[in-house]
Amino acid sequence: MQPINKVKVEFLSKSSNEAFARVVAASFVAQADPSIEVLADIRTAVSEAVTNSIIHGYDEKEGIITMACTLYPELVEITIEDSGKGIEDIEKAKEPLYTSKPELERSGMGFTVMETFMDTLIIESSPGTGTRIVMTKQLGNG
Amino acid sequence: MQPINKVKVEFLSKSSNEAFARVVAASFVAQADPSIEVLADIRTAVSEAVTNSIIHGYDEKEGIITMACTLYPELVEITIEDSGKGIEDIEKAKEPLYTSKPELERSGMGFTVMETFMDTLIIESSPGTGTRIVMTKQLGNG
Amino acid sequence: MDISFKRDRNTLVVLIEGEIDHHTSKDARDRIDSKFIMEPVKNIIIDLSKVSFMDSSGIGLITGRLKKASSIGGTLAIKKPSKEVLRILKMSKIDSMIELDA
Amino acid sequence: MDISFKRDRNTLVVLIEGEIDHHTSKDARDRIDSKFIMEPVKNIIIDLSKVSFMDSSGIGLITGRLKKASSIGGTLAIKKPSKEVLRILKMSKIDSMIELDA
Ligand SMILES: Nc1ncnc2c1ncn2[C@@H]1O[C@H](COP(=O)(O)OP(=O)(O)O)[C@@H](O)[C@H]1O
Ligand SMILES: Nc1ncnc2c1ncn2[C@@H]1O[C@H](COP(=O)(O)OP(=O)(O)O)[C@@H](O)[C@H]1O
Repeated sequence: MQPINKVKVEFLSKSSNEAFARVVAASFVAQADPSIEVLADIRTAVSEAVTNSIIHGYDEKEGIITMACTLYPELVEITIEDSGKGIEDIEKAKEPLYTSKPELERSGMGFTVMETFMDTLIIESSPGTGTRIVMTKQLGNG
Repeated sequence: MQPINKVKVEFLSKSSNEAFARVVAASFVAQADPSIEVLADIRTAVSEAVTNSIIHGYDEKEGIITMACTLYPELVEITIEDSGKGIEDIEKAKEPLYTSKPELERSGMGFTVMETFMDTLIIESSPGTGTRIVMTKQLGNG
Repeated sequence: MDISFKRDRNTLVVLIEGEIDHHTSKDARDRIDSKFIMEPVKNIIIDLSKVSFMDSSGIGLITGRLKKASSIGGTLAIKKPSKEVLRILKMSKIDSMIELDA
Repeated sequence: MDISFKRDRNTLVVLIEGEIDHHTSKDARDRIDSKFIMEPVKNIIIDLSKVSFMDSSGIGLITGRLKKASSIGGTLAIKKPSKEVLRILKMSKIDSMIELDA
């Protein structure tokens, strides 16, 4: 399938960029005129993935996060990538309520939210290399 | 001067991305809490530069446009770049009312708007290589 | 961007809502021009009161419609531009060619 | 994000306005906790009616305040979450631990 439009954004792993990333993804997808619910789901999933790169990937130190959004006629694919510390055990990380940072009041629900709010979720990660999240969402207006 | 935050965005030279680029720049700069007037000026200047890359740089064919925004304590620097056909005579291009595309109802006011709305404007271009616009704006809240 | 039309005798009144940039002005141009041909009018009034953003593409849009109206002996006027839109209009000296009711 | 406080007898009522994410929840946590220590209260009510966005950071924020209140024998309740916020809250089963007035 040929993409209709695509964008790639690189930004610093600063927590103020969490809101920025949500705005970027939502205003990109808004071109396809999706429902408000679909846009809200995408904003939330993007927020979770970007926050994870900042807190877990880079341990709140400086790094670069890349977000790519590709729009197809009925679907958007969003990739969020860091070159941070990576995930040892992806299955465990995906479990609801599991968090490696309870001291930061993390709830361990980030991956559960991404899985619930998006249609597909792929986690690619290896310790020392970084993490790449690929999510897709049907836009339901095809 | 150390930047406070920075972002780089790559997107296709589609006219629907003109509005997208404005939103991205404005929501990035909004972190610094500038006045509404400053934000409006930035939105307009970004729109002019991105439109030029689409219409003139790539002759409305497919290409990649890169926008980088760097935030300093009192200033934002915005760079918009294409690998399109480039500008032969930069001085002439900057003249108010000069346009190479009157048939598209271009007004020839793009560079004049950028110069008026931003504090500094640098145009780097060479035929066959592409064009790079660097603009800065004081945020007036330092 | 949304466009709606009203006719007032021999004047076409065009209300533009939303953002005017290169992307939206192509559509605006086509819609205004076909209305201008279809209706028994010679003048155009463009109401900009609902325009939230306009870059220099708007100048081209307005100048282009001014030419259409002039070519059949009509006039073009602008109604209620916001302060920012007025700033762009004045930059191009368009305000010396058309009536500008701010 | 903005936070404002009211005291209703021994309950601290917290009104949060805007977006709750990791960035804003650090600030919210600090401000709620210092108010909770300063005021003669043991219960917390968090009014979410003005929250336009919340991700899972909000779950951590709420669970953390629940622990503070519980530790001195108090309770925590949530008031008026939007449909979307409620969806996130339910996901974490937090609604089985606290009173949720939707
Ligand atoms: N980008 C990442 N880099 C490194 N580790 C990650 C990343 N994303 C998630 N993790 C790991 O997966 C765990 C679960 O993530 P998540 O479900 O989002 O919960 P939370 O963010 O609340 O901890 C995290 O606690 C962390 O150990
Ligand atoms: N990115 C670009 N690539 C190639 N040529 C450009 C570019 N930007 C501007 N130009 C040239 O400079 C001229 C003046 O630009 P501008 O002042 O923005 O007016 P307009 O866009 O209305 O033509 C254009 O007509 C074009 O010939």
